[in-house]
Amino acid sequence: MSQLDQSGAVPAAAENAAPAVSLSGERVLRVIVPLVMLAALVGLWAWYVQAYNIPKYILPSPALVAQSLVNDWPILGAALLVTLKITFAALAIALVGGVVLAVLLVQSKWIELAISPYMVILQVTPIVAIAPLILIYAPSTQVALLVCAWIVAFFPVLSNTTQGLKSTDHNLLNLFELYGASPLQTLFLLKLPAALPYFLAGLRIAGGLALIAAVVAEFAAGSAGAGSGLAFRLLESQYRLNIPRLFAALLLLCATGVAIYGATSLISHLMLRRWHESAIRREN
Amino acid sequence: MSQLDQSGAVPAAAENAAPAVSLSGERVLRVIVPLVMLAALVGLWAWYVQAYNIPKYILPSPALVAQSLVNDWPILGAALLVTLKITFAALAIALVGGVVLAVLLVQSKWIELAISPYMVILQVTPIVAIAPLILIYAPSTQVALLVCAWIVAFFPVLSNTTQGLKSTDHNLLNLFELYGASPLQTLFLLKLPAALPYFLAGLRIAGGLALIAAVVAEFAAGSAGAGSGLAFRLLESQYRLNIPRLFAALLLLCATGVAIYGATSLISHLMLRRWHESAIRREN
Amino acid sequence: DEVSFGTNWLAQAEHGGFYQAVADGTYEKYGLKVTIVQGGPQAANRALMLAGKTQFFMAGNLLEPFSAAQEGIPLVEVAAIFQKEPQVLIAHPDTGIEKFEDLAKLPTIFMGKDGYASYFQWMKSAYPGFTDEQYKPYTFNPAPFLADKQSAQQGYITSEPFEIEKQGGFKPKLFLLADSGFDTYSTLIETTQDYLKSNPDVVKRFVEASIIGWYNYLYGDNKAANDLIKKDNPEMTDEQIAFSIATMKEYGIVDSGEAEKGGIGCLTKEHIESFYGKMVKAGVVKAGLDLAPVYSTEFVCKGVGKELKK
Amino acid sequence: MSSAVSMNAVAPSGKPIVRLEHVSKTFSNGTIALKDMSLTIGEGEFVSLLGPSGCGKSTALRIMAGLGDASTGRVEWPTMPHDASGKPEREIGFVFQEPTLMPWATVYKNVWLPLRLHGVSKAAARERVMSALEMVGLDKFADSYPRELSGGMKMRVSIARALVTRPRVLLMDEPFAALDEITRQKLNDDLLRLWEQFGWTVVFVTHSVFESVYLSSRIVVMAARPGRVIDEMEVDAPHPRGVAFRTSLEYGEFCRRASQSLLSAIGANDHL
Amino acid sequence: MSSAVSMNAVAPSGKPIVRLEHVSKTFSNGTIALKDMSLTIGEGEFVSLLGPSGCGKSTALRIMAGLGDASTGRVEWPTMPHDASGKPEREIGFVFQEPTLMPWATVYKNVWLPLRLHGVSKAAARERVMSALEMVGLDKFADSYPRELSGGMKMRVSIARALVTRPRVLLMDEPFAALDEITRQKLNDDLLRLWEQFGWTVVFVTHSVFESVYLSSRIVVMAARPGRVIDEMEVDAPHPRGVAFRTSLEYGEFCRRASQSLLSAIGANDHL
Ligand SMILES: Nc1ncnc2c1ncn2[C@@H]1O[C@H](COP(=O)(O)OP(=O)(O)OP(=O)(O)O)[C@@H](O)[C@H]1O
Ligand SMILES: Nc1ncnc2c1ncn2[C@@H]1O[C@H](COP(=O)(O)OP(=O)(O)OP(=O)(O)O)[C@@H](O)[C@H]1O
Ligand SMILES: [Mg+2]
Ligand SMILES: [Mg+2]
Repeated sequence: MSQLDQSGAVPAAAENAAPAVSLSGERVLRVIVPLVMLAALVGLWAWYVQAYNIPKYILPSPALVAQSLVNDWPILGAALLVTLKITFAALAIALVGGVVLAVLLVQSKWIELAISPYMVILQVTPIVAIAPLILIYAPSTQVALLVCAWIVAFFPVLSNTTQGLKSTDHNLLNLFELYGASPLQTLFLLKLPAALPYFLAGLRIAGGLALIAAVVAEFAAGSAGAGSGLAFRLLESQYRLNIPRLFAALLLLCATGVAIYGATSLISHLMLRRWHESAIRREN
Repeated sequence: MSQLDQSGAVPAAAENAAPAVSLSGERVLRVIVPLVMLAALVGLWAWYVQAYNIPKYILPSPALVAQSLVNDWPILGAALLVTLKITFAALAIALVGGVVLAVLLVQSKWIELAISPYMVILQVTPIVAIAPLILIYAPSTQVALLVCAWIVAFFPVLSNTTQGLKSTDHNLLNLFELYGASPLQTLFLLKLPAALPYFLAGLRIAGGLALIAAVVAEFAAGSAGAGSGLAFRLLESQYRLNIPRLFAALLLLCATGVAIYGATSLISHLMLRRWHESAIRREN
Repeated sequence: DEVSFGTNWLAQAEHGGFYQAVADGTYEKYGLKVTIVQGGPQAANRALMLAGKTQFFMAGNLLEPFSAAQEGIPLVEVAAIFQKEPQVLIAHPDTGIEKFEDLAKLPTIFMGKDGYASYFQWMKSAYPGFTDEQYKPYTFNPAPFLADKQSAQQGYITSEPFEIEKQGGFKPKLFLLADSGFDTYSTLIETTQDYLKSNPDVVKRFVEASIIGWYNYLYGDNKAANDLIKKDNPEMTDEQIAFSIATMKEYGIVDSGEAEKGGIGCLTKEHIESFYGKMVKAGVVKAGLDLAPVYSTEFVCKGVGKELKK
Repeated sequence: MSSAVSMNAVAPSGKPIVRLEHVSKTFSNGTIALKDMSLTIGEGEFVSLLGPSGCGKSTALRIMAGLGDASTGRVEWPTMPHDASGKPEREIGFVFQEPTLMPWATVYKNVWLPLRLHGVSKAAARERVMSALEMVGLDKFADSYPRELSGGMKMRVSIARALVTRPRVLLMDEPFAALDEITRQKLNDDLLRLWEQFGWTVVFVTHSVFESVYLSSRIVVMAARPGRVIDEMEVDAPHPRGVAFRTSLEYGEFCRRASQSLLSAIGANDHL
Repeated sequence: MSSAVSMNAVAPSGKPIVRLEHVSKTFSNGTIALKDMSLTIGEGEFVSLLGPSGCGKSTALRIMAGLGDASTGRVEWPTMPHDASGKPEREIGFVFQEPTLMPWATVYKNVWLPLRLHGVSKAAARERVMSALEMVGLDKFADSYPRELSGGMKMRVSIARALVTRPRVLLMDEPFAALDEITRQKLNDDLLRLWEQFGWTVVFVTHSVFESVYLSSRIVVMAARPGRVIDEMEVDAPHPRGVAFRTSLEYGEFCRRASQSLLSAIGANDHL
């Protein structure tokens, strides 16, 4: 029956050589463009501080910040580690919590009507206002911290995943129904993959938000001293008027945020590149 | 040539009557289910406070909160108004800013590479750390407030709209290219409508976030005293241990959040109900 | 001259003297048109002063100028309105906490981050038994403290004790840090070194008018000032203001120690150096700082306005 | 596959396997897609639904399969086990009019799906998946993603997916419309062979009069506005059919009659 | 529409309007969809591309239209104005193999699209849109959304969209595959009539040998693996064609030859 397969799937090594080269050229550009942009911005910053003679306690020069970053690394590095731990814990529970809730909400219109207002309430309640309650009822500071972080970070995952789950192609739903798929099978084999592009957009939001969550949670419920994270160091520097260190801490926070964003974007690309419009090149 | 149109598009009044009734039955349920849920939760809360004899400075009873809401309405209502103003301003600029940036990012891979890290930086920078800078450079407190609010709320819109814009069907892109559509036409007639479901999920996140943004901005840059919003009232009640009022303020905040969510969901439904899988009933 | 003065919190009795000087025209008499810019949670009034948007700021305690000296920030303190910082630690009664040292026995102390970074470090060095494990963050809501008898919390002597007593229905134990050895000045008038250099005359007038304002507020008719406070902060009650003034007098917050001799606002080199020594010992600030630029005794301890005290 | 009853029943006889009784379908926008349609399909029959575009063939097929409820009327599967909601359980293969593939899954995984849903592991399914793919000529594309396939290839994957479970009943909605004539002819013959071999029941929507005559034991002609059955026609030529049948006079005559019927189905609306 | 040259040129002569020169297309996954394909289409011709499923017909058509660059080789539109990127400007109508409708727009708005992109307002476009819809028999469905249409109806909307601009060149990728034979025949006749009337150039991908013979002035047969042209055939029957032609011996002969060619196109890969 090979009579019916008519197309060559033979990888054409020779023809592929050219695009491969230009692809790696693209890779290089992918690194260079952001670096050039970064250099330009830092240059602008340095120039501004220099030209307008901005005192260092208002806006320190990049050099000063870099120096403070190096000098204070023992303190800041340790704080970064603490913050990172909370961030990833927050991200993990936000993802799990968000997806599980989304699955629940999509099960039925009634559950959605009954529960979603409370999700919104969780989202909009200022942490600082309910931190005392959390502190009172949480068994440990660690738990309180995670509860706070979760409250801050889960909503985008929930909202996006919900929209994604609902956007499943009706024809495919019919197909699954027809073949007697169980609800779980439909969920795992159909709805969740279909929701991936939405979920991944939510993930990119949640990545940064988890970092914010870690900071906010630390403000509201965290520990200080040796075990304290970047948030504490930040406030402390502000309090101590050590503005270069404040900016160094800020810089670390930003770099972490960008790294997380890069990682989530990469994950997103890897998961979609074989099939989703948003990640494949338009070839025809 | 009517010979070719073969299907009846005549609304069948009689046949439709039944579903219409069940639809309005559904409408009633749509109101009842959340109300029942609300009543249950408030009941639980009242019972818990009563049964475990929780002192009112830890968790006031619903009745107390309601009473405080009524008594303090002159103060809280005014504060709510202030917060609402900031919220809607924040939402508006977050939407506009997010969409415009998303459009920009999608224009080219290079712009995306160059700019998106800074968007992330804006997202993850703790407002409290850069509020002084904003206050120094913003021409007025009002502007500073809006800048803060924008920083908090724009990212979900940006991230989602970007993903949505990128998810445009390649075949339709081909079609537009073929008919010589200008980039602007492609944007307005194709990419933006295609991104709608994503954008609307982002909108639902941004709605709540704008409220948070208003609160955070008020903390960081807002004026206090007579012209202050809910955030300030909240902190102040906390500070004064007027916990019933704290909860009343919290309640207002939550109600506002739920109302905004309801409104954005409604908008979302209205914009998608004719064509998108997520909003239409599965009929075949 | 038009100047503005940024406070560190919402209008309250603790700012009374400044409002008094606005209300009764003392500033005007001194040729000043003063605008008071209220602070608030997370307000950035010091940054505004450093950026030249305001001229004076109300500093919380001496640690701030110490930091400024360390970081080379051109601040200068020109008067110390509060001789004692009104910071207290609050404990439940009947739990065996009788002396300040006893606080070390509690498993939990709710403190703000700045408290942790400053006086708690000093407590660890000055008294035995305090440990980092006791620290829990204070979110300006006393509920967690009220819920846990085995805890203490920080407070401002004029506000939290009042509320705790009202809500909790008991009279809490109060330990004024200043009386236990943490003897920083507080509510200092701060300006920038540049401003001081180019407008010494304005600074002098502002300081003296403020001092007179304080005397009048504490010992004279303060109704006009209180009305101004209530206008800026409608939440403020007469009851609270009266309580605050009484407490300030009872604990000698404003008018005690050096102020009794040199007048309100008095700050001295010896006092500052001695407190600096304690803080160095506690590891809160670096040793060997040159403190000379960050304070000036030029405008105070001259007995200005003492005659107004009754 | 086991309980097949008899071979190539040509007549509408045989025990009825599915029965539509006075089925109407009105969509929520008011379109009446079907009105009072009754149809009985016997076990082992090969029935074609023929009718103009938009007359409700797809709707009828979906309702038969239990997808989308009828507005009025009943659908019955007398001999099939039912689940709680009255839908026939398993043993149905369905080819949708559109390929309906999961874009995130390879061709292999798409075809494996119906087996997977019944708990067959990837390895255990290998032989059946590959032989189904081979039948439609796509065994070399097992690892491709749907977007890398041409229109006709996607449709063939969908056909392979319907065949992989060897279902007793096969509902196919224009499965071969996107295929060239040679491929189509081959698949026609394959389908007929399988039908005879396993005693399947097939309901087959097509636009092609020739195809319907070549394949079916019965042709049901539908008209639109509202969708209904206006003619039925038995094709009582013997099986197996082949080139001989396709070039016979008899075949031509059947085609002529079916075309006539179709024409009148369209004409039925002409005056509207 | 204005600069049409002449009527119904049957020969591959006429000034060339589009020329593929040694075009190859390799997709990024390594599939060679086209290899060294050369083809010249003259102004006023009606050329059918015939070939087995997956042989690269759609790919060739898209490359002709300037969608997706060729990996090697050149595409030229000698007589058409070009934009900066070398794509022929406007005046092309394209029917994709899939309906490719905007789901958020009504049928009317979908058909209006090409006019709208050239600045024609909704009201000004009304007459042309409605007459295009009438031609495909969907004028009553102007306010429906695509999801409310049957498969064939969607495809007809897509055809109406391609016709609404009355383009000089029409590229159609299996436009009638989803339509019943009567509708299809009617649209075939409509298309031929328009072609003659306006002197259009049509490139038409189809799976149906009969259709290609009935419509074309030339048939190009392609084979797969890699996609290439293996045969060309002129259908030098006079126009207008009608029932007479379709029942003529000549027609049968053309069909036989085309089928033969298609068969050999498939056979060309048989030994692989
Ligand atoms: N979801 C829907 N909402 C409203 N109307 C619908 C919907 N689906 C189908 N219809 C209408 O129902 C009628 C029958 O549609 P159906 O898809 O069954 O036609 P069909 O016979 O399969 O046509 P084709 O041969 O073109 O596929 C059509 O008029 C169509 O417009
Ligand atoms: N995006 C793509 N990526 C990789 N391969 C592709 C892609 N699109 C098409 N192909 C391959 O290119 C070949 C030709 O595809 P094309 O769509 O041109 O076929 P076709 O002749 O139109 O077939 P059909 O008649 O089935 O529509 C096929 O083998 C297909 O697998
Ligand atoms: Mg159909
Ligand atoms: Mg094709």
